[in-house]
Amino acid sequence: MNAVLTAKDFATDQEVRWCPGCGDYAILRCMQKTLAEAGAQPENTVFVSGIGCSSRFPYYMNTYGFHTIHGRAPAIATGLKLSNPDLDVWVITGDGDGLSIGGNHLLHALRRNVGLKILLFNNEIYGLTKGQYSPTSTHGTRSPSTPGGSIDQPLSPCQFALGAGARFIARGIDTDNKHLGSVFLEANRYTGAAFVEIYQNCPVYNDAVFASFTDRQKAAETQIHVRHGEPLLFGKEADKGLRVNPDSLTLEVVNCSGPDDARGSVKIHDETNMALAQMLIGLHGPDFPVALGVIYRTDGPAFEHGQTIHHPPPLDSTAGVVQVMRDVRLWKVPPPD
Amino acid sequence: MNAVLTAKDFATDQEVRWCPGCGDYAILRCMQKTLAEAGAQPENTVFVSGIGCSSRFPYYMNTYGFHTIHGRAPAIATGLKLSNPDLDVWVITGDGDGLSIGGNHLLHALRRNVGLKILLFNNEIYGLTKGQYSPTSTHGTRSPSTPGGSIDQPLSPCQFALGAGARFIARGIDTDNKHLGSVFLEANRYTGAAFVEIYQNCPVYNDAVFASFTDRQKAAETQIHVRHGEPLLFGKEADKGLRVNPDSLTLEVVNCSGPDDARGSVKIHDETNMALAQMLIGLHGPDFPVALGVIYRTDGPAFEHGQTIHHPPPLDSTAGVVQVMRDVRLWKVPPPD
Amino acid sequence: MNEGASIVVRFAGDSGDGVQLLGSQFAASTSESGNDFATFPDFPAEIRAPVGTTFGVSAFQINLGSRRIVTAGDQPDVLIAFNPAALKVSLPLLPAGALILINISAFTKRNFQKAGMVPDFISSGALDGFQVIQLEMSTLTAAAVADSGLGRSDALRSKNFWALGVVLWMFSHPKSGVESWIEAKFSSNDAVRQANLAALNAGHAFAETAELPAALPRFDLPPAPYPPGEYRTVTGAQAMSLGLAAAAQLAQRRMIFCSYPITPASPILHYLSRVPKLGVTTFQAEDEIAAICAAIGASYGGALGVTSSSGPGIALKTEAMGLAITTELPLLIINSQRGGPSTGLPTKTEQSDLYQAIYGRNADAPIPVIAVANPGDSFHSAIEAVRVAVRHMTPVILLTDGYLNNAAWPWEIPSIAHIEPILTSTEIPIAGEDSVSHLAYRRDADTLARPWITPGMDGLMYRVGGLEKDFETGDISYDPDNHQVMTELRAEKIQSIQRLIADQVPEIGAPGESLAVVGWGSTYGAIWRAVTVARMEGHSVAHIQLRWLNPLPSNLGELLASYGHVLVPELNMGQLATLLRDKLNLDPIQLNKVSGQPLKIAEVLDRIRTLSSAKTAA
Amino acid sequence: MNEGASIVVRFAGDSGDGVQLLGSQFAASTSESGNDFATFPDFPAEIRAPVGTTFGVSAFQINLGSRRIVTAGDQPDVLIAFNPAALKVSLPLLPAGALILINISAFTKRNFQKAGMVPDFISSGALDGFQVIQLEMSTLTAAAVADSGLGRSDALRSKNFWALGVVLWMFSHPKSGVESWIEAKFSSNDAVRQANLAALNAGHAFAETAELPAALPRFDLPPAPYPPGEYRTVTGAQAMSLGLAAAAQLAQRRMIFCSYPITPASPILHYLSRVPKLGVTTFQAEDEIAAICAAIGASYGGALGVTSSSGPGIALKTEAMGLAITTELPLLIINSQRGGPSTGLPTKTEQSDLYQAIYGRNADAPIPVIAVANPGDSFHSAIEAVRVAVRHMTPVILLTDGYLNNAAWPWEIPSIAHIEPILTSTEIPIAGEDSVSHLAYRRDADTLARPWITPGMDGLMYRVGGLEKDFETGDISYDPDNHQVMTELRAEKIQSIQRLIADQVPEIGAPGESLAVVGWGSTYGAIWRAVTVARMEGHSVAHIQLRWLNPLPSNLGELLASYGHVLVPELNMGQLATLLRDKLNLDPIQLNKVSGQPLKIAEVLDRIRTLSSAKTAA
Ligand SMILES: Cc1ncc(C[n+]2csc(CCOP(=O)(O)OP(=O)(O)O)c2C)c(N)n1
Ligand SMILES: Cc1ncc(C[n+]2csc(CCOP(=O)(O)OP(=O)(O)O)c2C)c(N)n1
Ligand code: SF4
Ligand code: SF4
Ligand SMILES: [Mg+2]
Ligand SMILES: [Mg+2]
Repeated sequence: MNAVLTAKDFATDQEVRWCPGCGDYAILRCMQKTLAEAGAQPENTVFVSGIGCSSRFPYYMNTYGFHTIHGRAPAIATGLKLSNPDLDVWVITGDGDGLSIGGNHLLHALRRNVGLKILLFNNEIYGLTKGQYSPTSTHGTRSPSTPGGSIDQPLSPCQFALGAGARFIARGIDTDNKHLGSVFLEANRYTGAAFVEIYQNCPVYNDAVFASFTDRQKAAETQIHVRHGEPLLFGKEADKGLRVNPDSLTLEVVNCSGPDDARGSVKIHDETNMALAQMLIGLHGPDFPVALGVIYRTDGPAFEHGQTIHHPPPLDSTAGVVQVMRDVRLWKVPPPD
Repeated sequence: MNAVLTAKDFATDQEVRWCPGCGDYAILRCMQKTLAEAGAQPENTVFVSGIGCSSRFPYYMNTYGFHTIHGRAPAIATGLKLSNPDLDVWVITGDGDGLSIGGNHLLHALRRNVGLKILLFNNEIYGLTKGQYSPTSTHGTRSPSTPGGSIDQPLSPCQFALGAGARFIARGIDTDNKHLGSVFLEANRYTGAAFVEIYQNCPVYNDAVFASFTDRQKAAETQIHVRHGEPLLFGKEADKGLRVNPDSLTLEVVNCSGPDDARGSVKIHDETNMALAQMLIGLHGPDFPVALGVIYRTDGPAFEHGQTIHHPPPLDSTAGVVQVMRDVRLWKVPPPD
Repeated sequence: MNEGASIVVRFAGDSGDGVQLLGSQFAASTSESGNDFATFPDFPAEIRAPVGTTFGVSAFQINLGSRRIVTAGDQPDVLIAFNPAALKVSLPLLPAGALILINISAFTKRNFQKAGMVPDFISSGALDGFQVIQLEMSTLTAAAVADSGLGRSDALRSKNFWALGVVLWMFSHPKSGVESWIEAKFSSNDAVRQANLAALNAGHAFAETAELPAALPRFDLPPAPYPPGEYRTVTGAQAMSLGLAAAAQLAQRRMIFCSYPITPASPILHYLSRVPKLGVTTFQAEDEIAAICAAIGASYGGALGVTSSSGPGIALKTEAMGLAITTELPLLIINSQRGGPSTGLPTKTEQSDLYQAIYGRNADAPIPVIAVANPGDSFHSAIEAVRVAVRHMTPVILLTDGYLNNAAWPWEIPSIAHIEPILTSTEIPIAGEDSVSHLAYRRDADTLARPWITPGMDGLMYRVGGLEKDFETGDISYDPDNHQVMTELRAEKIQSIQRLIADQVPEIGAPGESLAVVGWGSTYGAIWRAVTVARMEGHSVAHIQLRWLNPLPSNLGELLASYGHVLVPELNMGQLATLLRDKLNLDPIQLNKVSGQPLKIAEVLDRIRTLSSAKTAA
Repeated sequence: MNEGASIVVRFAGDSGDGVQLLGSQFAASTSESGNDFATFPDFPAEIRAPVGTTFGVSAFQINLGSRRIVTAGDQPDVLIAFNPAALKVSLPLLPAGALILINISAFTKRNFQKAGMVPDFISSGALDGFQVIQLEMSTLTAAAVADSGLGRSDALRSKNFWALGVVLWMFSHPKSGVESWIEAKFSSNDAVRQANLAALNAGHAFAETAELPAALPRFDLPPAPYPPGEYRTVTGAQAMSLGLAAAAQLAQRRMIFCSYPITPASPILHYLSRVPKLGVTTFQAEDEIAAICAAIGASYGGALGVTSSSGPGIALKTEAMGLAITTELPLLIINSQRGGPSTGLPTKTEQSDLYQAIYGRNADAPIPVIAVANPGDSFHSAIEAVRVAVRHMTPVILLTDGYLNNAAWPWEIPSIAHIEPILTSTEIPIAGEDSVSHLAYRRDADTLARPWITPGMDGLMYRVGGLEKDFETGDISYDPDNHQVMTELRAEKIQSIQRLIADQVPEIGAPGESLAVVGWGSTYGAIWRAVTVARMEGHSVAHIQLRWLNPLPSNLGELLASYGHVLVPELNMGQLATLLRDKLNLDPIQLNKVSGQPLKIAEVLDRIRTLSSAKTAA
C-alpha cells in the first residue's frame, strides 16, 4: 500500500503550458485532488490523450501518461485496457480530437463499453491550432476558417454518446471543482465506458461561450444538477422543477413555491431512462437550465471482460502452440537407413 | 427533356454479381423502378458508394456512379455536392462501410445536413469479406472473427443518426418494394441529408436475421408503418396501437378493438418529435413491432447552400485575383534610365 | 543427377463444387505417398457469383513430384473441369498436350450459355491439341450414392469425392487417408458420410475398370527426397499464426492481435480467433487506424501488439506507425500484399508494397522490414520479427501476400524447444547498470533500445508522446541539436539490427558466379526452380533470397558485387531494384511482372538463358 | 564586382509584445527604401505560454541588403530583445560582436526568474563580446504616449512602435509609410492611433538625439538592384492561395479547397477563407481523410479539388491518393512539411516528406511531385501543379513547408494575362477524333489522359471505381494482361509529363563545373547564397534547383554527369540523394541536417570549400 497521497503527489515537475486563464487548469487541479481523495494508485492509473491543448493533460499528471496522436486516444486506450484490464484508464480528448477526427473511435469505444473514463473537454473550438471552429461550435461561429460565420449544425456530445450506445453520460463545468470532482468519482467507479462532457472555457479563442450558465451568480437558475432518484429541481431555493409534458414529450419548467407549487408534478430523475436522458441533454438557455451531473447510467458488461477477448495465455508454456501445430494429419519421413 | 424512362433505362449492361437470393437485388430493382417513376434524369443522378457487397450498387445503375473506397462515400459525396449542388446524389453504404470504418464521415455528413440521400444496407454482417460480424451484429454473433460469439453491444443505425443530428431518418425492408419505394421517394424529395436504414438479408453469411419481422405472413403484427399525423396503429385489422406511458417514457402496445378499444390513447405520429423518434427506433420484437417509414424529419438548410460555402467564382475573369494580389502596399522599381 | 519428375494438377469448378476441399484432400494423400508438393488455391474474386459464370470459378492447383517442389507449377499438366466456365477460364493456362478431364454431365446448353460459350464448344476445335476425357461425373456419382438416402442435389455434392477417387487412382495414392478423414469429418451425418465414401470408391473403381475412348493415364511419382523429420501441411496464414503464438510464449508476453478484416489478410485473423488454444487475444477493430492504435496501446501496456492488413489498410496505418517509432514501442505490422493501386485486385497477388514499407511515411521514420518467402517460412519470420521488435523497441513490418497466406505446403514441424527464448528490452541487461533504470529513456548501448516500462510498474511512472523527446529525459524538446541527435538515433537503432542478422548466403550457388538472381517474398519458389534448372543446363547462376529488406544484411553489397550480373525478378515495377540502387548503389537488371499472377519459372528461366547467351555472345 | 552588403536584424519578445507586427512593418519600410529582404517569423511552439517564459518567445528575423537577398540570414547582426526570455533564447544565435538592443525596463527580477535566469545576468559576463545598448523602452514609451489617454498597460503596447522608430532611424528608412499604415489601420480608434504615432516618433527622435554610453550605430544600405517591375511583399501561404485562385480562373473551373487544420498548413486555409474575392470555396472537413475524399468528390464533379495538410495528415490521405490515381481524377495535394516523425516538431521546418511523396503509397502508384523554392514561387508552382493535374488527369503533390508558408519576401507581381490558359483534358483535342469520345476511357495519345467527363453531362453516364479497370471500356477487369497494361500506363502517364517540363538549367553556373550543389524546396536561398559567395571566392560550383521531383527533368542525368561532384544539401537524412540514386544511378555527396532549423549559408559554404580543397589537394 502507498502512503496516503495528496493532490501534489499527482502533479509532475513539468511546466504547465496552457494560456493564462484557460479552463484546463481548473480541470487539472480538480483531477489531482479527486484522485488523491479517491486513493488512486499512480502506478495503476494511466492518462491517454490525443492532440489538442486539452490533450497535454497527461504531462501534468504524475501517473502513467500517453500523449498519442490526433483523435486516436480511445482506440489506443482500448488496446491498453485489453492488455491490462486492471489499470484505471482515463481518456482525455477535446471537441476536435474526440468529435472531429476521432469521432469513429469514440463511437466504438462507447458502443463496446470499454472500461475507460472518457473526459471530453468541450471548448467549442480548436484551441491548439489557433481557433478554427469545431463540430460543437454554434452556428455562425466566426473563426479563421469561417470568417463569415460557420454554417454547420453543431453536434451535441452527449446526444452523440447516447446515439453511440453509451451507458454512462455525465456533464460538468471546468471551474465548478466540487461538482466536477463528484462526477469524476462517479466515472471512476463505473466499470464500463464513462463519458463526461466538460464545458471548458478557452479565453483566447472562444471566450465565455458558456458564460450564460457557468456564471456563478446565475448558476442556480441556469443549471440543474441531476441526481438519480431525486426530483428535478433547481433555482436558488429549489423553487423550480422540470416536468414532462406527455403530449409534446418535452420537459417544462414549473414553479415549485408559493401558492401554485407544482412540486408534485416534477419528474424524479431516473438515470436509467433513455428518453429522459435525451430530453435533459437537449435543455439549454435561456428558457431552460443546463443539465449537469450523471444524466444517464445503465449497467452492462465491460468489453475487456468479454469471454472471448480475455483469455490470457499460459505464459509459462508453449504446450498450447505445440499441440495446435500437431493437431492435424502428420507424416514422418524416417532418416535414411 | 428526356423521353419518359422506364426502370430498364436505369439498368446497365453489367452482370449483377451478388449471390443468388441476396436482398440487394430487390433493393436495386426498387431503385430502378422508383427513379423511373420519379422522372429522375440519369445524367443528373449519381450513386456514390464505399466498399462492400452493397457498394457494388452503382455499377448496376445507368446513371453516373462512383464506387469509391471503404467508408469514405459520404465524404466524397460531400465534395461532389459542393462542386455541383444541382446533382441528385445517392450514397450507398453497408453496416460495415457506413458504421465501422466510415462512422466518422457518416456522422459529419448527417450533422452538416449535406443534401445526400444515404441508404445504409444493414445486413448485420460484413458480406464482401466473407462474413465477419459488424457493428450492428447482435450480441453473440458467431462469425469467422468471433467463433465464440461476439461480445460487442450492437449499434442501432437510426439511434446513431439521431445522435448525429440527422434531420431525416427512415427505415425500410429490402423485399418490401412498395413501401421501400415510397421511402426512396420521400428521401429524394428531402433537401438535406436523408438517412435510410434498409434491413437487407444476406442469405449466405447471416440468413434470416430479420425474418421475425420481415416475414410477410407476420408483417402486419410485427411491423408498424409510421405516417406523420396518423395514429400509430398496426395489426392486420389496425387493431393495435402504441401509446406513451408518461411515467416510464416508453411506448406501450394497446388494444384497439373490441370492448376495451383504447384507440383514443394511441399516439399520433409526429415526425418532428425527437423523443418519439427515439422511442420508435428502439422498438423491437417480440413484444413490439419494428417501426418503418419516415420516423423523423425536421427541416433545416442543406449544407451546400450555406452562404460562405457556395460562392461560385466568376469563371470568365481573373479580375478578382488580380485585385487581391494588388490590394496591399506595392512599390515600383523603374527601369534603369 | 536425375532429379525426379513433377506433375501439375488443377481442379476447377463452380464455387459450390467443393473444389477446394477436393484439392486439400488430394494434397493430403500426396503427402502420405511421400511426394513433395505446393498448392495454389485460386479463389473467385471477392464476391459470390451466380452459379455457372466464369467469375464464379474456384480453382485449386497442386504441383506434386518426386523432387523438391517450390511452386504450384507454371502450367497444369492435368485439368479437372467441373463445368464449362471452369474449362473456359482454365484453358489459356494449359500447355499443348495437357490432359483434360471434364464432367460432361454439367456441360449442358444452359451452362455453356452462362459461361458465354458456344454450345458446341467441345467439338469446336477449341480443344484440339489437348487430350480430353469426358466423364459423366454427376450421373455416375448419383448412381453410386443412390443408396445413401440423400436427395439428388445433395447426392450430387459428393461428385468431388468421385473425382478424387479417379485422381487417386491415376496417381496410385492410397485411399485410406481420405476415407478416415471422411469418417471423422462426417461422423455425425451418416447419409453424407456414406455418400462421400461411396462416391470416392466408385470413382476409384471406375478409373480402374473403365473403358474410355482415351485410356486414363497413370503417373508414377516415387517419393521425394525429404529430409527426415515430422511433417504437416501448412498454409502461410496458419504458419504465421503459429509463429505469432510461439513468439508470444517465447517472450512470455500476452499477444493482442488487432485487425480490421480485409482480403487477403483476414485468414490470419480467422485462424487466431478460431484456435483459442494459441492464447492470442484477437480484436476486430472498427477500422485499420483503430487496429494499429489498439495494438500500440497493447504494447504500451506490456503485451505484444500486432496488427495485420493489406496495402490499402496499411496506408491508413502510416500515421500511427510514426507514433510507434517515436515512442519506441514494439509492434508488428503484417502486410498481406495484394494487387493495387487502391482497391485494385483484392484477390490477386502482387509484391508492390515494398516502397510503402521502406519509404512510406512522413519524416525520417525508419522501420525494419522482413519478407516471408514461403508458407512455412511465415512461422520463422513472425518469430524473427517479434524478436527484433521487443529487443530494439521498434515497430517491424512483415511482408507476406495473398498467395502465401492461402497456399499450402508440406512443412517440417519445428521444435519450439530449440528456438532461443525472446529477450525483451527490460530483460536485456542495460550496460553499466544492475537493473532497469528509473528512466524510461536510459538506452541499451548495444540495441539502442529504451526499456519497456509499462503501466502498473511501481514507481516508474513516465509520460510519453508523439512530440520530439529529449534524448536524456524523454521530456518534450524543441531543441535543434537534440532533434538531430534523436533523428540519427532512430536511424542508427534500425541500422544496428544488422548485427543481429545472419550474413546473406546464396540459397543456391556460390559467390562469384556469372549471375545472381535476387528475390524476396513469394517469388521464392519460381526463382529457386528456375535457377535449379538453369544450373542443370550448365548456367553459372546463383539464387539469393532476401528475408531482411531493412536493414539489408551487412555483407549483401559485397556479395552482390561478386557476380557478373544481378537479376531482380519482382511482381511490381522494380521496387527492390530501387532499394538496391539506393542502399548498395548497384544497378540490377529488372524482371517485372504486374499481372496479379504468380511469377512463372519459365519467365525467370528464359531471362537467365537470354542473359547467359548475351554474355556468351559478347 | 562589389555586390553590396546585408544586415540581419532579429526582433524577439513575448507573444504579447507585438514583435510580428513590428517585423512586418520594418519589412515594409525596407521595401520602400529599395532594399531587398527576406523574413523568417519564428513563432513559439504551438501552445500559448505564460508571459515571460522562454517557450513563449516570439521572434521575427529579417535580412535586408543592397544585393539580392534569398535567406533570412544565418546569424543576426542586430538583436532587439524585449524581455529576458527573448534575450536568453536568441543569444546562442548571435555571432561575436553582434549589436544587442534591450528593453531594460522589462529586465526585472521577476522576469529573469520566469525565464530561469540569474538576476544579474546582464553583468554576469554572458554578454561579453557583444555590443549591448540598454534602452528604457517601456518607460520612454509610457512617457511619449502619456497624452493619448490610454491606461498604462494599453499605453505600453505601443512600445513595439517606439522600437520601430529607433530601428527606422538606424537604417535611415522613411517613417512615412509606417505612419500612413497606422493612420489607416487604427482610423477608428483615436487613442491607439495617436499613441502608436507618438511612440514611433519618440523612438525615432530618441535615436537621433540620445546620449548613449555606446553610440547607436547607423547602417547605410543603398537600394538593391531589383529588376524593374511592380512589387509587393508576399508569404508562401499567400502566394500559394493566389496561385490556386489564378489557376482555377485560368482553367475556368470552380475550385474546392478541402482541408483539416494542422500546423503549418493552416495559413493557406485561413487566407483562402478570409478572401472570398479569390472565389475559392473552402471546406473544413472532419479529418484529413474526409478532406482528400471531398476534394476527390469535387474533382469528380468537375471542380478542381485541392487538399492541404502536413506530414501526419498526408499520411492519412495515402489510401485515397490511390483512388485518385486509379480513377484518374485531377487533384492537388499540398504538403506543408514540418518536423517529424509523428507529431514531432509541428512549428519547425524540415524537408523530410519527400520519400512519402514519391514512394509512400501501396502498390505501383506514381504521382507527380513538385517542390516550392521560395514564397513567391508558391504562386507559379501552384499553377504548374494544376496545369499538370488537369492535363494528365492525375493527382499532383506540391511540397512546401512551414518556413515558406510564413516567410515574407518581396515579390514581383506576375501578369496573369501573360500566363498560358490551362487546358483541361476534355478540351485537349483527342488525337484522331473530333470531339470527346462517349467513352470515359478514350485516351489522349500525347498525355495518356482520359477525358474529364463529369456528372451532369448528358448521355455520357459512366461508372468508375477503385477496382482495376479494363483499358478499353473502363469496366472492372481481373484480366492479368490488362493489369499489366494498366500498371504500365499509369507509370508512363506520369513519365510523359517530362515532355512538358523545361530542361533543367543551373540557377547559377554552367554545366561541367567542378561541383554542382543540387537542392529542392526551401533550402533554395541558403544554397543560392553559398554558391554565389563560393564563386566570388573563385570556386567552380553551380547551383541546381529542382522544382520537378517526379518526373525529374529529362536532361537531369546528363547535366549532373557533367559535374565533377554533386553535393545534395537537405533538411532530412538524404531523401533526394535516394531519389538521384534510384532514378539517375548517381551517388551524390550528402549534406544532411535535421534540427528543425533552416539550412545555413555557412553550412553549405563550408562544405563547398572543403570539397574544393580536397579536390585541389588530391
Ligand atoms: C493528424 C493530425 N491532424 C491535425 C492536427 C492538428 N491539430 C492538432 S490539435 C487539433 C484540434 C484541437 O482541437 P480540440 O480537440 O478541440 O482541442 P483543444 O485544443 O481545443 O483543447 C488539430 C486540428 C494534428 N496534430 N494531427
Ligand atoms: C481500407 C479497407 N479496409 C478493409 C477493406 C475490406 N472490406 C471490404 S468491404 C468490407 C466490409 C463490408 O461490410 P458492409 O459494409 O456491411 O457491406 P456488405 O458487404 O455487408 O454489403 C471490408 C471490411 C477494404 N476494402 N478497404
Ligand atoms: S488556446 Fe484556449 S484551450 Fe488552448 S490553452 Fe489557450 S485558453 Fe486553453
Ligand atoms: S455475401 Fe451476402 S450481402 Fe454479399 S452478395 Fe452474397 S448474399 Fe448479398
Ligand atoms: Mg476544443
Ligand atoms: Mg453488411
